[in-house]
Amino acid sequence: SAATTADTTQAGDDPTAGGSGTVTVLAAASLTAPLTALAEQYERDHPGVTVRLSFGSSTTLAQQISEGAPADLYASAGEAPLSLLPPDAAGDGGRATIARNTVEIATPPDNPGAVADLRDLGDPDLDVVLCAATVPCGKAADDVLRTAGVTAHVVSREVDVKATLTKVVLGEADAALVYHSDVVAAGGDVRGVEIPAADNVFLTYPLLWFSDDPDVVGFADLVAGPTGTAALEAAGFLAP
Amino acid sequence: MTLDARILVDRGAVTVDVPLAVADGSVVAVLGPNGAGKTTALHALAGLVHLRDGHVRVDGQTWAGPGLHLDPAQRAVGLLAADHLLFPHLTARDNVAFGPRSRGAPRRDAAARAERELDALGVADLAGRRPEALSHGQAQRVALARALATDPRLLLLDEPLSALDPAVRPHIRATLAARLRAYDGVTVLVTHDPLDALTLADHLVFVEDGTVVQEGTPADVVERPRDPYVAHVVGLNLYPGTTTDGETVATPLGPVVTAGLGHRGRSWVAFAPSAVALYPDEPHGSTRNVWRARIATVELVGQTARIRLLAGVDDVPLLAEVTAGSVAALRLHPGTALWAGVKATEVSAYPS
Amino acid sequence: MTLDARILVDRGAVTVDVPLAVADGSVVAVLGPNGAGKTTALHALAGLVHLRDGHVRVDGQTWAGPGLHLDPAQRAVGLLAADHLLFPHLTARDNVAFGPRSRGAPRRDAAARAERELDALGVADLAGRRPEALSHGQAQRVALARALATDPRLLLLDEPLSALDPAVRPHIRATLAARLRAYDGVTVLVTHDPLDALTLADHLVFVEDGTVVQEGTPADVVERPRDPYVAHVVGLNLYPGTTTDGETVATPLGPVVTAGLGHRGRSWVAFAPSAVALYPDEPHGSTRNVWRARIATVELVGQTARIRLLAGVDDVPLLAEVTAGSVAALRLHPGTALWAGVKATEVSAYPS
Amino acid sequence: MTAPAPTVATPGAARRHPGRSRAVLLVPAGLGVALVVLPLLGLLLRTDWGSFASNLSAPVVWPAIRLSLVTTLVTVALCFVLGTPLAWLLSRADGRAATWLRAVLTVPVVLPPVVGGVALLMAYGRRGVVGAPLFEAFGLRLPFTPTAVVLAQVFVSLPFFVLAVEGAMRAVDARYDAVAATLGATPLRIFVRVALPLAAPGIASGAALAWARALGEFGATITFAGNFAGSTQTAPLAVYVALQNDPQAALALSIAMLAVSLLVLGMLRGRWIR
Amino acid sequence: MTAPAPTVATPGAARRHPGRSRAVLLVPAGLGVALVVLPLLGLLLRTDWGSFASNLSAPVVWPAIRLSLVTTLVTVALCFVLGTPLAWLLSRADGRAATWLRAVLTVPVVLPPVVGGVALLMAYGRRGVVGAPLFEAFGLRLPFTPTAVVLAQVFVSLPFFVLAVEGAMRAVDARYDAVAATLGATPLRIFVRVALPLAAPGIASGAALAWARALGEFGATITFAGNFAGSTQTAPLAVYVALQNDPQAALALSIAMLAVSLLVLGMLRGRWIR
Ligand SMILES: Nc1ncnc2c1ncn2[C@@H]1O[C@H](COP(=O)(O)OP(=O)(O)OP(=O)(O)O)[C@@H](O)[C@H]1O
Ligand SMILES: Nc1ncnc2c1ncn2[C@@H]1O[C@H](COP(=O)(O)OP(=O)(O)OP(=O)(O)O)[C@@H](O)[C@H]1O
Ligand SMILES: [Mg+2]
Ligand SMILES: [Mg+2]
Repeated sequence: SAATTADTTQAGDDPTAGGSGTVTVLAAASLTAPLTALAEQYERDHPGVTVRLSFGSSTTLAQQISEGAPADLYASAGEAPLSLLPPDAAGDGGRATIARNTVEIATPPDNPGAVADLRDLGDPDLDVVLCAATVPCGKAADDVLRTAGVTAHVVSREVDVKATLTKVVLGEADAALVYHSDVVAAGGDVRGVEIPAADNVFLTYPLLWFSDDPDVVGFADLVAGPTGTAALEAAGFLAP
Repeated sequence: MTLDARILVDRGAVTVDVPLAVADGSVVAVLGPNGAGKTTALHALAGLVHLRDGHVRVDGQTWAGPGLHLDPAQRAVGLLAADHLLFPHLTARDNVAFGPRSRGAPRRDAAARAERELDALGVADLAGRRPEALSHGQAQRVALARALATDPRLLLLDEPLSALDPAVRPHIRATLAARLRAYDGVTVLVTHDPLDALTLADHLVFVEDGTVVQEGTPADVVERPRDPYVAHVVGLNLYPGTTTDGETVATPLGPVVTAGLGHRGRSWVAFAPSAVALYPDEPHGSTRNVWRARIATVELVGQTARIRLLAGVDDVPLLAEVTAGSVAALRLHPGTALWAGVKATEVSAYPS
Repeated sequence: MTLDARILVDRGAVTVDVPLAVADGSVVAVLGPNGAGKTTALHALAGLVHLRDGHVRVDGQTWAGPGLHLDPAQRAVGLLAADHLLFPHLTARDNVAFGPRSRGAPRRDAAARAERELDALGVADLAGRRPEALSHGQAQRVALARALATDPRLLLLDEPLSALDPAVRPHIRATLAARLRAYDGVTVLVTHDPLDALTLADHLVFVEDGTVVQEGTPADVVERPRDPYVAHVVGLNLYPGTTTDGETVATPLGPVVTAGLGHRGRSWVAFAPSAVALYPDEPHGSTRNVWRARIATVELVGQTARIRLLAGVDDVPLLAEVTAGSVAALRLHPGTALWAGVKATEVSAYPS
Repeated sequence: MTAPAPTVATPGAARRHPGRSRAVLLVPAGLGVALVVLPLLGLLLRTDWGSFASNLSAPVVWPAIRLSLVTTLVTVALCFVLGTPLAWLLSRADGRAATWLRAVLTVPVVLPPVVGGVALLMAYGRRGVVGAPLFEAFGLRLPFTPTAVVLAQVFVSLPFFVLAVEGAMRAVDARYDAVAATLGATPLRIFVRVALPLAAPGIASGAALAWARALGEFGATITFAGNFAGSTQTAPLAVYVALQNDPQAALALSIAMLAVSLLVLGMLRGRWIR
Repeated sequence: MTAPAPTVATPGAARRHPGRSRAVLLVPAGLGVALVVLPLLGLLLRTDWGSFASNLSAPVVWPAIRLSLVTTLVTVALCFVLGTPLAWLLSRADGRAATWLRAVLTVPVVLPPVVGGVALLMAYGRRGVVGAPLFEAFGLRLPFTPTAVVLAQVFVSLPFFVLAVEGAMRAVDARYDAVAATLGATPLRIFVRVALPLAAPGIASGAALAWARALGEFGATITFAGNFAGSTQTAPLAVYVALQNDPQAALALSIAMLAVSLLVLGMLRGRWIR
């Protein structure tokens, strides 16, 4: 288990303990479904090992790590939050890219605005919501729109993807730019309208681990390996 | 404007059951020992307490009855509660003006009215003060002014003069008497002071343990008390007894010879404390009623002394009033054994 | 155990300035008109009000003085406030036991003590009730029990008997008198009732407008009032005047012939209301002091009547006391013009 | 009636340990203060004061703070207008209905803020229970407008206001109501002239609490009103957005918010709220 | 003293419009209730009741609710122990210091919860002002433990508790303190035997408010304590996680939370809190 944490006397329930058989993973909220499944699989395959997962905003997680949070692995949405990590965070660990994501237009299931492609977002009768410019999905949306030369009729810049998606799910907005994986996760609540690869941009999901503990490396290998890629693809992510 | 009520309220151990029938412009005084139910009756009239049974009718209009209970605001009563309850955030003037304003008077009229009411009770100079800056007696006068300022159809006063100093009390009492005489509503007054009751009321109601023990005009009550508490309040010695000859009544004190009462059977015997004469030795004169007695307490009140005695074979309480001078002359002090006498002509007796 | 205090407090328009020096086991009664500063003085002794100047020393120990103010809890006083302030969440028993418990008594002792105190004041049967279920007079007795239960070094009673009914009042007064006699602390008693003051106190202090106008033993005060308010309270007619011959004193009422006073200059003239005789026509007898008078009010109190007159050329107030019978016989009612007379032997005069 | 035997007096017993007794209270009170103050201190210590001024001069900062001040002011006013009568009626009601109403009013406090925002959308959104008819009849749309910000803030603050004021009004002696009623005052007059002034300190406290809660409101606002600089981006939203890529800027903005609220509360409390 | 001339009586004037006057109060009160209740109704109407039960049977649900109940209970107990003495001292203090202390205590309410979490990390984190010495001396680490959940909840709830209780205690007539003092009671005894029982209804309300606030707490918890299922994932955090890929499950969980809190508050209020 985690060699970065000093004491090994505690075990069991306490996720802060670096006790034998516990792997602590801090991961971006959008990875909830695939990582939960992978963790269960790893625990099944390695009896006695517990994988503890904490999902949150990538930036918050990075901040927690820099404040001394006990983390063995960190999976972020995008590269930007990594800048918040302390320079020495990587320690004895390593890093891999586990997935990519691509931007997609989400509309309510009945698509009341009859959105067919990016150019429709400029229609002043349509209400479009995007993520805030400071979060990865907002940056990506801005890039996509700039590339396509479209000035969308934006009514709100939401603080995260879920808030953006909620507006579409509840019919407040006619369209939003979100990630493909979010459209997949929302199931039948939204309809996705794909954006041609030429106009599109990609977000990468780096995975960092901070120790050379066999279980930590083992779990990292599982996630970065073919099983992980398959699980992530099932959740709507693209292979790295 | 008449009040016709029967107040039936349960109060823990006590059940208050007081019928009241009062005619236009009359003042009824309700008296009785602590815990008798006087305040309860008043609050029931005001609508602050719900009746278990009975009714309250004013001018033929029913305020409370079976299944009916008008709220205080719908009753047009003026209530002076025993703990005066002045609004702490309003000045004395605004407290008094609150009633007229609530009943629709313009601001200036209400303020003028308040000033007049306060002036009549001698507290005009306190008009601008908050209740917290008033003394006990001052607050009581302001509260009285507030109750009077609404011209209510039913004015309810709970011990309105209890905190006043003895010098100002007669003035306030006289002012209040004049107001109540000029007023055509009904006033119900609760008091412990017989002087208030006798001066202000047309009718007295004595309540004990929730029930009426005697009622009548002040003159009637003063002359013929029919209850030990009433006798105490009006300042008479009172004993129950029976007579077979219409002249001598057998009482707990012993046989009492009276001026004659033309009645046989159960009777009351009453005489004033000032009619009781005290003798160091057994007297042999015209006084027909003489008992052995022992002094329990001596109270000097100004120029007179009130002597509480235990008299007769059974140590029955007896009150005597003598001059302060005789206390010294006869060396009266607790424990002294002596003789007490009352002339037959001073004793009044009447059927019970 | 002695109290030595000079209380100097500003209260809006009134500056209270009352010196008090009381010896072991004594009871001082403070009397005075509403708003005189009695309650203020009491609260200053308890530590609820800060002194502007002066001091409070008990047994040589300073409780308050320049730059010093002990909190109430540090003073070992027992206070009965005018609005009794029983703890609403505690039963009568627990209210009374609160003091002993606070001073370290075991629970059972405190409860037993409370029962005894309540019993002594005739409210033992109410021990289990909350204050909200007590009548006014019952609550006052419980509050008195609570103040007595702490055995304080300084017992402060603000109108302790004002809400009691007239029948129970003498008993409570006697009980209190016995308690205070047995007690070696100092008691300061504020009251409006002269009977309370005369029965309970060794020393009377009359306060008016914040300052002491007269003080002395009850006998001294009753005999020689030196202030109109004091005279009113002890029930005497009092007039200031000057004499040049030591016999006749020139007063606002007119010249008053006295029994002689061996003094020249400013004097007081006093006589009892019962010494005033009323005549429908000008009397020509031995009575040397006779004035024209007009009746202002007539008050019947039990068997006697109190007649307030305006007498002399300047309509000076004069109080007369006659029997109820003479009211009818002389047809006395407000407005009646008549003559009032006082025998010179009934008039006492003394230097002012 | 028997005179109770005087028991042994224990003069001075009261003076035993007033100091120690006070300490028993001071220790937990001090701990409570520390618990709240230490994190604030931590915030101050870790702030990069060098770049503080430049962080505060970012173009989004002032519009956000202005919007926050305006909307929270409106929110407090609405809380007062809607909440005070409600609190009064509750304080004088005793039935089971009042009990449950009180509980229902507490529920928005429990709701995780984001869920609160979703609930608001479901009620007042374009397809909401109330919002759909409004939109169809008048073309009126609440989300993404400053009105929505106010609505979200009222939704989260009103319960605090009502519950605080209800407590204060219940503490007002009901006998004053009764006296006012016997003097002929209508319920409205009793409310305005008796209950309001007597509960004034409690109302002021409740308003301070509601204002603070509205000022810090984040989750319901972002979900219901969106986040558009200048029209719906309040200070907490600006903080959150900044937190995503420049934590120091976010800290600076938070500290500015705290300073503003501390000043407002300190000054108002000193003067009116006590 | 002159007797005032009797003015014309206006009998029955009081009876003019008691009904209309009450309506003037009922309308805003009703609006206030509607504002709070409509969104809750919206939530209920839009919930997929078909899958409600299955949504609630997810394995994370019960541990989350249990953790929420346990930690909020501890939080309320801590609020009571630390907050009541603090509220009492504040309610009896009058100086400028008390004024500012009151304002400082209101500040955590203003802080956006996520920033509150950051502040907590900065104070009690391994590198925090208090946390660092604690860690070095005892190897004690607070963040990411159930203790941290409680700490975060106390940080956000204590201000509400203290301010509500202070209001209630200020409403307790100070003359009762004085009477108790003259009877020889020490400050501690006055607090325990007089102030506490007399302020009991206010304390109960404050506790209900603090409990509700703690139960809904999200931002500070996820930042300071993390989001570990079973040890720091409280119900609102579970709602957040569910929201990521199954909004209906999130709604179901929220409604379960509301039902639990409504029941607890309704029952307790009916019995003790009024
Ligand atoms: N809420 C209550 N619950 C139970 N008993 C009560 C309640 N209120 C009053 N009582 C009792 O009812 C009786 C009547 O009380 P009330 O206040 O009417 O007496 P009162 O005649 O006004 O006495 P006082 O002269 O002392 O003011 C008393 O014995 C009192 O103890
Ligand atoms: N807080 C205050 N501010 C200003 N004036 C006050 C304040 N409290 C009392 N007073 C005034 O001080 C004077 C003394 O009040 P105090 O209560 O001591 O009178 P008292 O002698 O007890 O009268 P009472 O017999 O009516 O109880 C009164 O004139 C009163 O109006
Ligand atoms: Mg009474
Ligand atoms: Mg007084």
